[in-house]
Amino acid sequence: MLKKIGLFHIVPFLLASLIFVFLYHLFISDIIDNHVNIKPLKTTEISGKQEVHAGKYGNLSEVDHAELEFIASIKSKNQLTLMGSSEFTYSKFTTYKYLPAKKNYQVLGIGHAHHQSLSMLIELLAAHPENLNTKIVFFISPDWFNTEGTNSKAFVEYARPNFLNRIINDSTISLEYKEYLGQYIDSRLNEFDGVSKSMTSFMKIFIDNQTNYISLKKLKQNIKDNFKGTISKPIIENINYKLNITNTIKNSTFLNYDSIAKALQLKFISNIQSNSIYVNDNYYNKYLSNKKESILNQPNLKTNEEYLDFKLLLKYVIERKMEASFIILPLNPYYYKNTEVFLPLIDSIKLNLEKHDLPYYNLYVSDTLSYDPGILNDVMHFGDYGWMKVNKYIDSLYYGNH
Amino acid sequence: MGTTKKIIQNTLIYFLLIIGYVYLYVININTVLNPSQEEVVKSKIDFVYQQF
Amino acid sequence: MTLHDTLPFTSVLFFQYLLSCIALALGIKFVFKGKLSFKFALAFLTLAYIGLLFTKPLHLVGLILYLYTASLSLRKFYKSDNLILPMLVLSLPIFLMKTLSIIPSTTESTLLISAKDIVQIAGLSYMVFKVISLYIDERRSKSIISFIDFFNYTAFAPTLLIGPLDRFKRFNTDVENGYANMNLKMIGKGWNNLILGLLYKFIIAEAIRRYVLVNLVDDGSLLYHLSYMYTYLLYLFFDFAGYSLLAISFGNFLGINIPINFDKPFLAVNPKEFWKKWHKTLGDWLNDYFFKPIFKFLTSKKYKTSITRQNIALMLTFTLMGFWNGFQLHYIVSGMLFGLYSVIHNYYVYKCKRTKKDVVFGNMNPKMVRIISIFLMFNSVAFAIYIFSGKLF
Amino acid sequence: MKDFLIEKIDELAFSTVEVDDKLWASEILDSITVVELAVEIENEYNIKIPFDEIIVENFETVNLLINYIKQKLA
Repeated sequence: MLKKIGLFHIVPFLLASLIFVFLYHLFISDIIDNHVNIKPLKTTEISGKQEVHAGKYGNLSEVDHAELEFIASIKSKNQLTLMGSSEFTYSKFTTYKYLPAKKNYQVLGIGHAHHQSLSMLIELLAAHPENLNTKIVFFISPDWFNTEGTNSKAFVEYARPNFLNRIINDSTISLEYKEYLGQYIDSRLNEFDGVSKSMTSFMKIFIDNQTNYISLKKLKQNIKDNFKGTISKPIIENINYKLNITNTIKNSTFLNYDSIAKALQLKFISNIQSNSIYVNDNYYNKYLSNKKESILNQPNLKTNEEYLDFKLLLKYVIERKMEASFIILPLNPYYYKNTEVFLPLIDSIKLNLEKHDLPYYNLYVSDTLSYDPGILNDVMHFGDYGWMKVNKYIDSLYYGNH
Repeated sequence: MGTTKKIIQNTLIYFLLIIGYVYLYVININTVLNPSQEEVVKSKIDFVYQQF
Repeated sequence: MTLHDTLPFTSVLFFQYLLSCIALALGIKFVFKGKLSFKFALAFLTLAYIGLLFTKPLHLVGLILYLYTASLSLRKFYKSDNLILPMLVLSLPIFLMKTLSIIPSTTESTLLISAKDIVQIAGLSYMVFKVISLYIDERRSKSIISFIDFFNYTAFAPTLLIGPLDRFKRFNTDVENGYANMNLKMIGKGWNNLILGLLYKFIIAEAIRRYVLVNLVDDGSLLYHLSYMYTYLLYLFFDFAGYSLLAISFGNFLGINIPINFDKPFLAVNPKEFWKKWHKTLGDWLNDYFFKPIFKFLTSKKYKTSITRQNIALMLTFTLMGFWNGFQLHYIVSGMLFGLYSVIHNYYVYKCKRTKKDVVFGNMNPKMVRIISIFLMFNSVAFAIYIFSGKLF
Repeated sequence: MKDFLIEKIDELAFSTVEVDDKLWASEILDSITVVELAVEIENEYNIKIPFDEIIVENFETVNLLINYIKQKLA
């Protein structure tokens, strides 16, 4: 029996390994040597002048200067950066349009649907040298917590190559964040069309720190390390932004937020023909005519990926002493029949914020009685009335006006 | 005769297993061959942005 | 993170689970001298898989309980020889699952979503087929099958998802033999199957998928569709055959001889031979529990002529196979296409036997005939599998 | 009984067999002809053969088949 195993398995295995090693030295190492020349760490300088003081970018990949304007906005002490998701519409009452237009404040919004905690964290990490004390507002959609965290498509829209390079090369950023990103990339590896060197480096940090079991991944990493350092020690260029920050002059027009808001609310309600759940007709006919109600899944605060992302984001915000505030959006309780299942989550978020004296504006309600019609345009996105309430809050919080 | 054939067959299987494992799961051969390729990574997930 | 998210052979975790199973079983065999009976050890390990790793543990246990209760009650209260009712009762979960899965999502109500969630269980179709064969084979046996035997057979982790479809009698003989079957010979056999299975599924199939299949550019040209057709066939074969080999291999390690599922299918010369080489256990199942009863019924009733009866039964069998894969049009058409191949071949054989000469090839050199047959069969299969893939419609 | 079976097999499968020839392994019978043979036997001896008994174990040789039928008749 032993003879048989030796003959049919051990001998062939050794033979095969020999052939592999032989071929490797014959061809593969040459290919690697020829294609990879070890370069010293190179720093690319990106310089520019800040030009945008209002409006929003859906993501950071669709236009070239979005990346730059984002960093500038974080760097600027006079500009407020808003981070949110699908409530960032083109309405003229959105904060990033309304406050610049009426008060000449500098406000820039970043995000569209699926821009969630992890993406926000990555953007802020990429602006690590610029983000100390920055003024920033986060718009938290409860709906995020019914997703499986940030999806890979949204990830690549915000985790730009320059950003990832910058984070990996910045030794002042705590390894905890890098490891977390590595774990994210590792868990969704199948969803990416290839991996960049910086993504590989994040994964390596995550894998290297795994000590709990004999890991196949670790073994792989060791083999990789033997591949002449091409993968394991990638040459990732450093990115340095040289930005010229510009300012606008505020004007102090008095705005009666409440009366404008009230008018918008009445207009919204009177315009609805199709339903009595306070959803605008377009949206209702397009999405809800077949599905008149929905239920939410109660997020498990111990395992919910989005919640873990959010907690880490919060940790970083605190660590960098940002002048941050948080807007918690409601869900339309006429449509979502069990909005109360989100209360533990909302309470937990509130508690975390209060512990660190971070201001927040909670609009979440768990029943139809306390719901203020018109806050939302549909089932989860701010209407103009809702935006006006937010505008008032932000104006008083950051600019001291009432 | 059968023995030689079996040894050759198993050598081939082990060889393909080793080389396949290294190429498919250990290194990303595309990065080795084209290290200067664009750093932009795309997601394979096609996501329809709902509503907006 | 990966708990309740691990289907058989999809992640490292499953392999770790199987290795622990083998280690544990060997441990009980040698250290505790088999103090715990193999049957219970196996049930415990399977339960551990379902409880810790399977996607929907409660749903699966519910399904098994339903199938067990249904087959017991049928055995007790249903004495007729007509097996249509029992088969319908046992395959009710499949009907529910396949019907619900084709309801378009635009009309989804919360009720429908939860109904879908309840009946969509990975491995359900295979499980139901296993239980039908168990019920039919054992319905007249003297002793009633104990739940633990039933559970071990239906939920055996390596074959849970997509077969091979084992038979109860065969499976249980090995289980009864217990630790004695976990010998060097079986381990050697398992190892041979393991290396081949790993090569097929994780190297060849993965390389085809990664470097060919996903890189094909759909420009709508005939060339694209042809290359997709052949690539997909090869991919499907290596993936599926590799999966089957891995299942067989881990069965071997645990002392269970799971029947072989794929055996050089592309060398088949006709549909009949093809189904003995490609997904053999499903072919056998359909033959034993679907084709035979239908054909026997038609023959007893002397419905039309013999050849018509044969062809009707063949066509029905393969159409059923299509429906079994899913109620989507492409599955059904592909099943009917396979039926058509078998009908054509059957008619050809019938003609040859009748006239005592080869009506198509005449006196051609047998080697040549063989090559042509293999070529024809391969391409017909490629086309039917291409329809199956759902690429065309 | 033997003659009847051999004759029927000849009629259905177009080949003449001996009592101990392996009908299944040598592909003389297949799932089609074996069912047809079973129905012929049912009609001839007035017995019922459930489809799940039309299996190799009962039908592999003419001798086995004779045993099976006798058992059914008893």
